[in-house]
Amino acid sequence: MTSFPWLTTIGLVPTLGAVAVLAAPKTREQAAKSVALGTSLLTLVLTIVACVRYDAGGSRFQLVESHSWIPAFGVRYALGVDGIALSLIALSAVLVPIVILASWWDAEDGERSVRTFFALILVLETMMIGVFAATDVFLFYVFFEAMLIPMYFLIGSYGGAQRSYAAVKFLLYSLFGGLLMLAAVIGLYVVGNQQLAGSIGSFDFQTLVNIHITPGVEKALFLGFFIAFAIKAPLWPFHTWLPDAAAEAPTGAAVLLVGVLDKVGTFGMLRYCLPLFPDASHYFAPVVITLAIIGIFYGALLAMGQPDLKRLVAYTSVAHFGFIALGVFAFTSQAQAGATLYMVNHGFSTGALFLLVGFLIHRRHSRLVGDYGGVQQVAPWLAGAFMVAGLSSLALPGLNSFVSEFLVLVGTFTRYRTAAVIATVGIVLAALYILLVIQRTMHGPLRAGLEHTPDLSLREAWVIAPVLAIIVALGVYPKPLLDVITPSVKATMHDTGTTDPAPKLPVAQEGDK
Amino acid sequence: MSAIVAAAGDITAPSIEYGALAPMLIVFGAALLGVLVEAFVPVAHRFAAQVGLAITAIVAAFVGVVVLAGSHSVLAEGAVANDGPALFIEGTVLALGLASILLLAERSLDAGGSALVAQAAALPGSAAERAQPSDAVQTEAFPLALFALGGMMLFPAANDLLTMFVALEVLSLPLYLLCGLARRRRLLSQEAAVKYFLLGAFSSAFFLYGLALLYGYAGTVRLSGIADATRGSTKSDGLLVIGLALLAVGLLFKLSAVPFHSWTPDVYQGAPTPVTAFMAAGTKVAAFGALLRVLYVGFADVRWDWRPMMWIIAIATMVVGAVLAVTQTDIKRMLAYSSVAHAGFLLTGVIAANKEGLSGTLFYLLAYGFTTIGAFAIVTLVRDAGGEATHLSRWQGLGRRSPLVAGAFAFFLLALAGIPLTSGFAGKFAVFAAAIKGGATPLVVVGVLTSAIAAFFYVKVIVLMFFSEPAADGPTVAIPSPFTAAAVALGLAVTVVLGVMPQPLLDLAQQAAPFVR
Amino acid sequence: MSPDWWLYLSAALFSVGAAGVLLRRNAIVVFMCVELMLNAVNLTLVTFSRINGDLDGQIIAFFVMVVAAAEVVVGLAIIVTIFRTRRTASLDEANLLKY
Amino acid sequence: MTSLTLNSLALAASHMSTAETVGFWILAPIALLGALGVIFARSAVHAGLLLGLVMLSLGVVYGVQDAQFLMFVQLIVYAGAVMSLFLFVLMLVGIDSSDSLVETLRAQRPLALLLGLGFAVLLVAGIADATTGTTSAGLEEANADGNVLGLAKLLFTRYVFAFELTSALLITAALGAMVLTHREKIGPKLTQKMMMQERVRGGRPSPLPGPGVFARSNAVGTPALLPDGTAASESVSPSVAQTLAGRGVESVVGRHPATIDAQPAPVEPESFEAESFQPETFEAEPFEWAPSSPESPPEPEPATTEEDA
Repeated sequence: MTSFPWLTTIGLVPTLGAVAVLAAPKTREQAAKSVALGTSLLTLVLTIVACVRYDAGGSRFQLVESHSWIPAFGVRYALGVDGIALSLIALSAVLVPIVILASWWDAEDGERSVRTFFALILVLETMMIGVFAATDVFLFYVFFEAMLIPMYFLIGSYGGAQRSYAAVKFLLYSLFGGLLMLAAVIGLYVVGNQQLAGSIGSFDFQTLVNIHITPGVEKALFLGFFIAFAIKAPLWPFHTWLPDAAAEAPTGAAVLLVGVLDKVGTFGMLRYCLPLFPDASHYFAPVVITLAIIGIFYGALLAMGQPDLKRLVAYTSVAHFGFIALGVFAFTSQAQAGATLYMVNHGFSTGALFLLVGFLIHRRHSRLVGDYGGVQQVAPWLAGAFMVAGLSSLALPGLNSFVSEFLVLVGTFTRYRTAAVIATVGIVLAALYILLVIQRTMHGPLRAGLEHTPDLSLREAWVIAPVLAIIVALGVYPKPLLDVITPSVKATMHDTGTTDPAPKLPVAQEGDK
Repeated sequence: MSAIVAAAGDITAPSIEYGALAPMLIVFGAALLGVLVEAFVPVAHRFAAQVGLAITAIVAAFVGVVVLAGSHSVLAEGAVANDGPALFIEGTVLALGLASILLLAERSLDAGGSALVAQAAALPGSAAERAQPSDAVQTEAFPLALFALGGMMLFPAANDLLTMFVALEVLSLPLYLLCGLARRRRLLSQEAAVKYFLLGAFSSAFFLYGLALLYGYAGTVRLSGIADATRGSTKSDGLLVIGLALLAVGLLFKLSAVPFHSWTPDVYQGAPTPVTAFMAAGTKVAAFGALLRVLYVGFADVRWDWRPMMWIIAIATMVVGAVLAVTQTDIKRMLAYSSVAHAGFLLTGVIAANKEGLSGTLFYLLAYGFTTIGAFAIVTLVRDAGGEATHLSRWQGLGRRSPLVAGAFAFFLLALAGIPLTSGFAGKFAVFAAAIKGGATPLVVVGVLTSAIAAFFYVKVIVLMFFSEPAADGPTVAIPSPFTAAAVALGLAVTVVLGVMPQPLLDLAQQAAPFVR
Repeated sequence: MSPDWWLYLSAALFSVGAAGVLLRRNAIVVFMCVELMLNAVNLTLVTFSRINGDLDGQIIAFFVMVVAAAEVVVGLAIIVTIFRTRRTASLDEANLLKY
Repeated sequence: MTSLTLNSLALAASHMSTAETVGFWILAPIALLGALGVIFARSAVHAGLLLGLVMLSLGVVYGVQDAQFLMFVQLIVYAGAVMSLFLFVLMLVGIDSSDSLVETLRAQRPLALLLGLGFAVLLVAGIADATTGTTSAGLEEANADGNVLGLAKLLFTRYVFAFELTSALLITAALGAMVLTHREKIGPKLTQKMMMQERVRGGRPSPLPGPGVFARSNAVGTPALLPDGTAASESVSPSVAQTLAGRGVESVVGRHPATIDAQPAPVEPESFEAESFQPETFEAEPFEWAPSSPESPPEPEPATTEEDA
């Protein structure tokens, strides 16, 4: 490929920015922040350009780059995006400048280096873009693991009171999953090596999709990958690190953690587990769907009883990831497209919730739901934004999540009816926990101590406005995004050797659930 | 009388290829010169002379290894193999030796001077010891280190078991002595020396008994001869199996595999840290080289006899090393147990018993050696009034005090944990891939699980350094002289480069792969 | 009766030496037991030399003696040093390094 | 040469000759009992002497087995030099350093014995399995030019590199022994005049009383008696007193506590410390050497001293 290396550039810019931020003298910290924001905006612009260059109807992987890296293992530095990866890269590129702006004063307690904080976020952006853009399984694994390190330091150094515990828990869970995946990656390599006689083996995604694996080995390898992704996603019962990590992480890091990093898990299931191990995926699908449904209810129920705002949002995410996993393993193009869309939507809606919760906590210095009440009276804009984000999270029609949730459930219904019906109940629970928290914090009598709560500042408004705009836009007109996603999902379906079941019931019938 | 003379005339002069043996001979020669330096150079100039001599010799020997690269022959009447793996390990050991000499040459960290004792013969706490000038150093350590280095070079290159045994002793005896030469905590250091010595002698007796039984089995101690004897033999395997098992005990002791690891934490903790670094890196590399040669050259055809046993040992080594490391509170002991765990990971590469296993193990050895030396070099930097502050609790909040040093240490730990983009990851990948290919998948699963356990204690230290509040009377980080700084930089550079760009070295290890028979 | 009997003797001596290393707590006696093991090895080598009909075994035994002599010097020097520091050579008291 | 006479002992064919069988049944029990004695003897010196016995009997075994050169090396180097070194060090360290009866690890002794026994059974079984029925080739051919010449041929051809290598070992050993025991003189050498001045100014120009003077015994541990009948503790070398105390022997000086309190500190000029092989050099060190944990705070001493002193 002689064309301009868009993906490398997009990935490299934040790292260069991080170096610049770190190199800034201690006295020019504010300037360093601006550099960080500028870098992330530049990345966003480049990503938009890349999106424009992407041809939704074109070949499966576009903007491809491929260079030999470690020939001894057959490892290549191979990047490329399909619709799924591109939309997630876009999600990261949009969220990072927002997070930087939102965290503008978060690292200012004087004890920790401000520059390091922003540099870590930028490095994290590089890793996130890399993990989505990699088309070499080894390269994917490298980014998958390396991504942990900046997040680990973000949580551990800048987090709340229990930060060190949360950071270690986060890292160990992820490392454990990652190491299992490493075993599977090596196994996949060896299997591929035996099949591709004459070459040194390969990690190229598209090559590996075409190899045939004996069923027993395939199941073992699937489990290696799947458990890593399930920990990352996080799927019940591998989720226990998430509430701790998300609650202790600084707001910005929490947004990126839940909004983007965890998507790597579901992305991996869709992009790697299914095409690489189609038979095993089918074999395990009932188990995964069961876990996903348990997750939907478990997350919802725990969110309802959760007194800690940040943990509450984290538990809602567990429920949402249940929906995404359900969609991925439903093996219909509708459900998978819905799941992909859900990943993007969840990034924005949960991101918005974390940001707003962060703003609230910044005002009251408490994470407890019980310390809030009647915020609407003193900060109507904040309350309004919270309302919109919350409604998006419960998938109100007209807002983004509705489209994706609907697609997931419809797609699941055509194959797994019972599961879809049960999952639908989860939506009711989602409505309950979101409305409950809005009622408790925003409405009712004003709590003592909240009298002088300021409304959204200009910076905060700038932070939250774009997110809310996107939430509404994707709810009203998701077509462009779906157009990008659907062909890629179809290609994935093709890899798994599955076709959509012929609809036996008119779609409209499920629509009125 | 005349008959004897006539008969003596029958002996044809042996041919010794001095050119091809040059790297080893340079190191041994420099060690001899070092002894002469002790005798003839005035005290004031001895230190500089020894350091200069050692560094020059190591660099010259390294050049020699580079020049010899690609040779594939048997030297000195069949005693020494001059093949790819031998030269690869010789080069590795020389580079690690250079880094260790640099650490030994450090004198500016401590008010007391070097890490080495001023006068080993002066009793601790006695008037005679107090009378020592503060810049005095037992400079004999340098020739001793060179002798050990020479032994480490020969150990994996020995083509018969007798030469291997003598090399084992040549590398061990100076290390026993060096262990006892710590400047501070001298009793601890001397106890480490006694323990290391007694257990080392014990294990070399096993090695010897194995050698004797194999001699009885094969009628020769040459590895190729043993290989010939095992091939198509109708003899009962009793001697062969017992002999190999006993031989393996001696080798496994040196590379601290469970259950022959009990000396490792004590000795690593008690020895002067530069010596610990030298042992942890150099001895392990050399011993694995020897193990590879013994198993791949002498016993390749009876691999079904030794693989089951090695499976058990590898699993035990990984599990015990990783689990016990978690409970340690001393940084040197923790690194010692981590080295035990790494011996287990390396053994998975040995068990693969294929070409990939050999090249992967060679790569891992080099990667691990430099990371370990770097980590121990940093341990020498963190000091308080009592010398090195090795208790883990003293490292609290080090990341705040001196982010650079703590960052470098964290990086070494991440490399030991096998995080991608570090050399440790590439090495682990290489040996695990070889092991799966060699049919040892369960072993790799155990390896991966223990890696997760191991990651726990590496991460624990990082947490301690970065996320804890520094203690008020915490240790200071000494400003290293260029010597230690160079050793740390070398470790860092190799760890990064091999993590990002492992290909050139993998190529080298692959080219080195076949052993000469 | 065949020369094997010498091999059994050496196996017995080696085992006794090994047991002694584990049994005794005095550093010097432990070291003596190691020497006993080396002597047993030498007996094996000499016997195998006769069984195999070549002198390699005797040469190896000779090397073992040379190496053992060097080892004895180093070992005793270390033991003397720690004794002077510690005034006892019992391994039990060498307990600063705990397992 | 002796080889002739010994060769006649061993008509080594596939089976032992009668003479060798007799030799076996004499030497093997001696060696085995000696070995068992080494590990069970309470006193280290007894263990050493028994080890010497094992070595001597093995030397004879070598002779029986056509290894004349090794026999002499064994007798001279091993049983002679090495064992003397052992005994010498034992004496230096203190002959009383018998094993403590305290077991640090419970059941270690039975376990060690069991392991040793099991190991022996394993070895014997393995060897028996492998060697029964094998015939011995004998060494007549190899020793045709004489044992020494045969060995020399091998030593200087096939094993020449290992032979050269042992020089490194021997140098290491010499260097190591020197490092650990030889102390370089720092400071000026004392002249006779200086020593004389020191003695006169030291408060006691006259020689110390000899032990045993007017006492009931003339042992070195028995203090001299002063005219008033009390013991002169300074007449007993502090090293002797300390050694006895270290062995748990009730100090002879200790019988006269009243006089001890009155005693001036024994004059022990530092400058008289000569080579380390003189007992005084180390015995004169304070015996307050309680094992302390390595974490104990360092004493305020110069930088070169160790922390746990």
